[in-house]
Amino acid sequence: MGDALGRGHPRRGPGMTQLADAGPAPSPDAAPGAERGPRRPRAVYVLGVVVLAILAYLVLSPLFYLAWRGLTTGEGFSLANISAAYSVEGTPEMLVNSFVFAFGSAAVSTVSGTALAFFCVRSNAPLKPLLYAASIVPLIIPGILFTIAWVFLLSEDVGVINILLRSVGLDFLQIDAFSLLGMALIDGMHLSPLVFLLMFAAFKATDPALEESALMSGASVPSVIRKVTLPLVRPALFGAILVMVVRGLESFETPAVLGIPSGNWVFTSRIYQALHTYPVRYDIAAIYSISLLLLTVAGLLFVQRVNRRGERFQTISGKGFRPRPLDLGRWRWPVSVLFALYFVVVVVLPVAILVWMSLLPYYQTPSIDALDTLTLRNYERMFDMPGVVDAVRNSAILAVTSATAVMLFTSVVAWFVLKSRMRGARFLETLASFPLAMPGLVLGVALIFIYLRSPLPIYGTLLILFIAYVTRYLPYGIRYATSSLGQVSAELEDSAQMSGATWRDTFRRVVVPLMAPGIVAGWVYIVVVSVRELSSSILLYSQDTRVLSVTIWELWENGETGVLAAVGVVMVVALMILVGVAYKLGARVGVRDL
Amino acid sequence: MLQVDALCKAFKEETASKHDRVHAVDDVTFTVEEGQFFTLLGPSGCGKTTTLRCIAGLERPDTGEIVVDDHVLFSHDRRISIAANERNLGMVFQSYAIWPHMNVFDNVAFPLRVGKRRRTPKAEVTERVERALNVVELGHLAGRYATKLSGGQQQRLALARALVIEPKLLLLDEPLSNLDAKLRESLRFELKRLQREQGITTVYVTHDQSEALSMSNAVAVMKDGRISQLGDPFDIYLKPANPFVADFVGTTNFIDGVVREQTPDGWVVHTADGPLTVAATSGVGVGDECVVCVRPEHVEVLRDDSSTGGDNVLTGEVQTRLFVGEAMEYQVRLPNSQLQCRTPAAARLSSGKPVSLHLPPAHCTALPRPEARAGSR
Amino acid sequence: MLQVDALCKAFKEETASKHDRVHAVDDVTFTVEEGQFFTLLGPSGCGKTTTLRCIAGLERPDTGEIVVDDHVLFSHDRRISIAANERNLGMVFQSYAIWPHMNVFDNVAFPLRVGKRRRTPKAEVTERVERALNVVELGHLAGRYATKLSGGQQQRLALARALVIEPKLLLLDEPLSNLDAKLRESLRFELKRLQREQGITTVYVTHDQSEALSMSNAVAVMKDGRISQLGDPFDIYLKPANPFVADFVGTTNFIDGVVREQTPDGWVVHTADGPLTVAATSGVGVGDECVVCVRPEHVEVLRDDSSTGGDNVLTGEVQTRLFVGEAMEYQVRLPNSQLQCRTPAAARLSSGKPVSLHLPPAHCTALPRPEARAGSR
Amino acid sequence: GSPAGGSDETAAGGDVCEGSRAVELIGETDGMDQQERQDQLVAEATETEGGEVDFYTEINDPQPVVDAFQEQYPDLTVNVYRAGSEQIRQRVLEESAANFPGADVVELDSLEMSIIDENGLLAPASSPYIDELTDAGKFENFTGDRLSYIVPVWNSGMMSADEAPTSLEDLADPRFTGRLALEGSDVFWFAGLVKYMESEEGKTRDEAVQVFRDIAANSAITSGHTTTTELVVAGQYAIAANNYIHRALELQAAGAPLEWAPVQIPVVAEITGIAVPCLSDNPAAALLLQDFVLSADGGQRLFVEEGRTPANASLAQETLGGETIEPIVVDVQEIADEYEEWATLWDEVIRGGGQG
Ligand SMILES: Nc1ncnc2c1ncn2[C@@H]1O[C@H](COP(=O)(O)OP(=O)(O)OP(=O)(O)O)[C@@H](O)[C@H]1O
Ligand SMILES: Nc1ncnc2c1ncn2[C@@H]1O[C@H](COP(=O)(O)OP(=O)(O)OP(=O)(O)O)[C@@H](O)[C@H]1O
Ligand SMILES: [Mg+2]
Ligand SMILES: [Mg+2]
Repeated sequence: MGDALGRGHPRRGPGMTQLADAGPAPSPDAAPGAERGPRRPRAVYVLGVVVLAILAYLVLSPLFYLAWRGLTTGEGFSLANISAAYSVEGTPEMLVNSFVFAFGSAAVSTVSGTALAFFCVRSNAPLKPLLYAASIVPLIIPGILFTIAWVFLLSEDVGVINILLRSVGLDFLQIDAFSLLGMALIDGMHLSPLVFLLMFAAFKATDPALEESALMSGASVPSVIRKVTLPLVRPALFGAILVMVVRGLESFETPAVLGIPSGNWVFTSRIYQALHTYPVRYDIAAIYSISLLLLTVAGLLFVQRVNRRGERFQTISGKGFRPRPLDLGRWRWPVSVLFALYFVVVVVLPVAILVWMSLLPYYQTPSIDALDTLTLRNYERMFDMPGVVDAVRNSAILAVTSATAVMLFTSVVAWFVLKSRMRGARFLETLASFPLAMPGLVLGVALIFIYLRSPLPIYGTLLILFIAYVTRYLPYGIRYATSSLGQVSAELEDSAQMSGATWRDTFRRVVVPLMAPGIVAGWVYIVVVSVRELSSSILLYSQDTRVLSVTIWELWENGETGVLAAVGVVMVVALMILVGVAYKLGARVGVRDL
Repeated sequence: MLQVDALCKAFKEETASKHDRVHAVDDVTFTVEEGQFFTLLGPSGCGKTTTLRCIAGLERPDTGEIVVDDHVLFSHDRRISIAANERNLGMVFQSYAIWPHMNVFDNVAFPLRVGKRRRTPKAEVTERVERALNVVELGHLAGRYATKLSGGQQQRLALARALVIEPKLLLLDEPLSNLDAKLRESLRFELKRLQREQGITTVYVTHDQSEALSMSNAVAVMKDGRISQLGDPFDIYLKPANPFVADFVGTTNFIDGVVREQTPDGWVVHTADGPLTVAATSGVGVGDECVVCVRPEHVEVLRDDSSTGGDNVLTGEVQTRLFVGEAMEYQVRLPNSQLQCRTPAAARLSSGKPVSLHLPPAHCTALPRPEARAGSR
Repeated sequence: MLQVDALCKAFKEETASKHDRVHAVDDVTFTVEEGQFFTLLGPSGCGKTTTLRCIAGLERPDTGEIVVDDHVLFSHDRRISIAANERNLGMVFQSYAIWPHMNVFDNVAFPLRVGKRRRTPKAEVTERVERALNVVELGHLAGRYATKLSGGQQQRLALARALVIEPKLLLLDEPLSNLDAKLRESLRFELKRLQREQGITTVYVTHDQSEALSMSNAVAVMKDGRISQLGDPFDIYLKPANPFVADFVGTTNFIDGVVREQTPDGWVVHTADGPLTVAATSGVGVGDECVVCVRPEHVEVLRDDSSTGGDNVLTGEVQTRLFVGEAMEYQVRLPNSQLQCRTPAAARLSSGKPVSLHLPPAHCTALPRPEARAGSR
Repeated sequence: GSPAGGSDETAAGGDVCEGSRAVELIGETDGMDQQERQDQLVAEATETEGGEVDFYTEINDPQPVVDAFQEQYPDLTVNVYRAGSEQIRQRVLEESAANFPGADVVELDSLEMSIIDENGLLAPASSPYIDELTDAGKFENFTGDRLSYIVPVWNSGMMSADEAPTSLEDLADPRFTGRLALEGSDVFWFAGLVKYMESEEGKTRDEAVQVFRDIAANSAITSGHTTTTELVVAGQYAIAANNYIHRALELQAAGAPLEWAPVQIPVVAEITGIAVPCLSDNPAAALLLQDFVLSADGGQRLFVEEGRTPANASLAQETLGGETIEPIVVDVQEIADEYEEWATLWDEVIRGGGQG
């Protein structure tokens, strides 16, 4: 240090020593690249390394296992599995179907989720609470129930909606659930809450002045939305689309229930089959998920590329930022009617079917006769079931802790990705997105593999489930975190620094509160989906760590659809309350609405 | 052209008691004639921006009426409220509100690519945008992203975007506050030219008195949401209706006194520092308490060694001096008060020097004494 | 106290050719003494903000060195770069950068609740915040959310936040641009007081010449990233080093001419409108082409009916007049040029009137003729 | 070594069972009389083992069995892990590969069980109750404890009994077009029936498969037995070719308009097996539990009460609602060995279907 300062520099006052104590001034010949920016004191580097280590551990360990399984046969490394996976008859059609389905359902969920979020956050549309409910409820209904409920609503013969449409002579509006269109529609509606929550956070951060100035330029409300509002939330939007497409490619509840009967085989029905056949073809499943992984990475690179000029999306500024709804003018009522309709279709009908199912000993098409058989037995059964209390408790603990952990962790990761200006920080985002392509079952197997060999007593405890959930939901967390942090203008952090705030102060008191809408939305999403998480839970739970989703699965396996529907109804009610509370609390943290 | 009638707008205040309301605009009424340049002037937080936003249709007034060219844009009683994008007004936002996801050119071209102007031919768009950019001297930055502009460049961009529409009514909210004097001047000139050549009516918000006075056909001085005085610049400056306006529009010296008698030359006011003759009064008669107002630049500074005594001459000593470019400002201590005066920069007096001040009666006005002079902001 | 040495900062320009760079700050060097009030003055986009951000540590300079109080904050050669939050400076951002999720009080209290000042006792926080808020006249809005403030109130909030720290070095980026003259004045006064009483050194960015001249101990006039002249306010105003400074710092008339001879009174310059005697020159000798600079307020306007002819008297006619509050500004057309002059408001001349102008030699300066006077911004 | 799981598994293999206490214990107790065996096992379970037993099972509702067992042996506690066959199998394989003593008793589909068996992880089948079971349930290293009969079921509101299929081939009849559902994961059923047709009806493999091709072409392929039966109840399909009999009976009992008549079509019974892994660290308690499940007045009786078909030969008939069903005998081991071929074939068959 001394030589560094001494060399040929006449100015060398008492301050120098002090400076040397302060630290961050490496000698010039020591590590040329080590010191890159004034904004990155060493502590932040340490944190960065810790974050990277945790992330790599969580993500790469199962991934290596996966790759190893995919690329080895009994005899060692081999590409045989790849050809086995892709040489199945009908692969091209399946691929086409898959993409049609994935993009179709992504389109449905993106459009509906974005529209809902926009009108919920940024407009003065009446009936906002309805929109809000409409947006979250489908997330809460267990997937298989949602799909079944929709079969009962939309199937050609017994579908309530189709029967209604026929009776009023609107046959041409019928949509068959058992078709690619129906599949995309139903799956899209089921997944739209994910988009809704993402966009909800993004729209919260839009500076209304930008829309107002577009209005003053004479733009109509639709073109304001198209040319200003949406481009400004592009990172969130593209992120959402990416997640939706990948999810669509790997979702199998809908393709299985609706696709196979109609002959619409999709790619993931193959993974599903590979995983649900005897003996399970983990190797092939692994190949499929590696393909999916490559696709995810490609998609993510694309998203990162379109979003690369981050400052163009920074809308929470420190000057004149004043959140307020946009006056829809004459669009107010038409929009509201449209969304009331959506509400009826996506929330009221499926939930009604759910309630209906829960009140019947077996399913009957709604009719007067059926009313005689109504019974509350299913609810009694539900409360009598042994272990339900424990399962609810475990699920609650896991949901809350893993959602909290994921959101806190991904917020930090997002900060590194977007704000640290560290080289290669983008890679963290890619890394955190990997689990998106990993089927839950495979993740479960990988975790068993790892923790059976770990000296730490993690196997068979809640902790292993916690690790599984955190890993599985990292990709969602990172999307929520990056898209909301991307909208926070850098100068707000600058001004905190100028106030003398350390990194921690800045992060805790400025960054996190400003990201609050995204953090809360992500938290809500993870809480809800982790209550439903089955595919890795079922491998990892044990007597003491039963979770609710296993109970749900058992009910389904046992054909107790009535009780299951009852559970679904109770979940909808309970989680709605939780979500409500979360938002009430969340609203205290961030920028206040007007 | 523009009539604003009994406009009121209050905001909810969410502190302690729930029912507090901030009366941002409180019964504001004014008329702007076709082609006029109308200025809203007032201290920070007095409701200028809110008034402008109400006219623009971005804020929904609580009561009142806004009429442009016989079109009712808003009327509380008649339940009319035209949407902002249908009012066809141009506006510069105080916070600029330029779109970070577009470059400079696209920001300015936007108004020509949407709404009713959607069909503007491409060549015309280019030409008009370039013209607007040149006016604000940003022509060479057309391709740069808006986020990479300096503060002043952003403000000019906001101005260009409003100018490119050439609207009938232009609403400008402190459009030049971040610009240097040279640029301000050339843009003021440009604004005036547009106004004259295209008959654009302008409502201008500024905190800069000299800007307000030099550019406007009419000025409304606002205070706490209300219009304190409305008139042409000369009236506002030379015949302020109340001490608030006198004080706000340029610096003014206030000397407390009582009106003693009316003479052919005007009124005689007795002050603690001696009797003063004033040529004009407003709202005070003989026997009333009053304040005598005189502007610093009207006070003649006589070196004390020259003639002393005489009518309306007070003596004191220089306390501080301030160099403001084209002039020197002095604070002069009188026995019982303090006066500010301004002289050409060349005539330098140093602190502590005794001086005589001549207050020409023609430039002295007696106004009613305000209860509490310091208005809350 | 503050030494800035050979500071350079260029930004990548991402238009067309990839390798374009904007040299926002280009070899800037200056020193600010302890307790001084130093002003950066310059046209929009000249690099003032960037310089300030480099000092603050928010922007990483390409080369150069920044030293405060013998602490090297940044040195490219020595690879030193102290983090912004460890430099212990106060700053007001041109874009305010106030936190929208906090109320007014919390915004100001923030610096006292984080970092090294974290342990400030609660009572002291309250007291200091309230004091800072009162200085900027926002005391009554302490509980209001930052998003609900008017533009000027936001700016004052930003100022209060910087003042509350009472740092050794205060960086102010156009902190008063959205405030009215009264408030500006009282805040300027407050800033001066702080500077004097607490010995705070201030680097002040402004576009307002009179502010720069009246408040500063030293002024650096910047242009295109470089310092064009550095000196005390009198020098800058009265002895500009080049026409750019002369033009920029207050309005100046330029009359093209050639220096013909040196006389005991000064130099004689021949111009198209007649010979002029100037008392001072800078960088030109006999025979050189030059411009004669004279400030509008130094031009004496003589009604044409009074004496004509005489030394340094030009005749012309009034073209336009502009009322700027404490004065009238006239554009006067001469046979071959145009002059601007400023007289007390009371003396009114109407357009078209013939006038004679006296240019006192003492106020005329001959400067080298610039190649292209209109600098790009 | 290679990791556990997957088709290429040849896991830790025989050495797991070598020196295993479970195998030893089975040797010791083999041939003992019932009471003696029970006493020794209880003594060892409570004294040396700690009184716990880990039970991995796919029984729908294991609670009655567990409760009854714990009532009989109050000193023993059963920890249940309930999951699907694949998951149990996978978990057992992974645990064994890591030498982790997880399961003490496993109970899962015989196909999956045979994978575990192939990996040499199971102790020999041993129980005094094996003799009471149907022949179909007897294996070397595990024992069938439950059967799931697969039958066609129709919605009586949409189809009358005289429309009922008269034979397997009859399902291809046009009267079912658009009304018939075929569950698409039933490889075992398919294989069983094809083999049956080959051996009993003298058809060639191709002819037998063609029967299924015709059926598939006439039906909508569904996924999941529960869903399929549910959709028949709801009226989405009039009839489904392959359903679990116990589901139909349950729904019938609840009043659903369901009917089934298996008699004309050969019935395949899926077998669920029970076994004690060599790695078990509570082998005594494990054997007790296994004995309990297999005993007529223990688990077998409870299965009947739950509406499931036990492997106990005499109890089985009680569960079939008065029908007499003689399931066809299927060689589980053989199908397990050839599974991949069967799966591919079946896949191809149903891919020809799709009458949505
Ligand atoms: N991030 C950036 N990328 C590219 N160019 C930039 C960037 N930031 C600033 N510039 C350019 O650098 C120049 C100097 O900018 P700076 O903000 O320092 O100007 P300024 O003197 O503060 O001007 P103003 O008075 O308008 O605020 C400007 O031309 C600006 O457009
Ligand atoms: N949304 C709001 N909620 C509550 N109070 C508000 C809101 N908007 C403005 N105000 C308050 O209303 C008053 C008037 O605000 P306005 O923005 O019109 O002031 P202004 O005259 O433009 O001031 P400036 O010159 O500082 O911009 C201010 O006191 C401000 O704090
Ligand atoms: Mg304002
Ligand atoms: Mg700037």
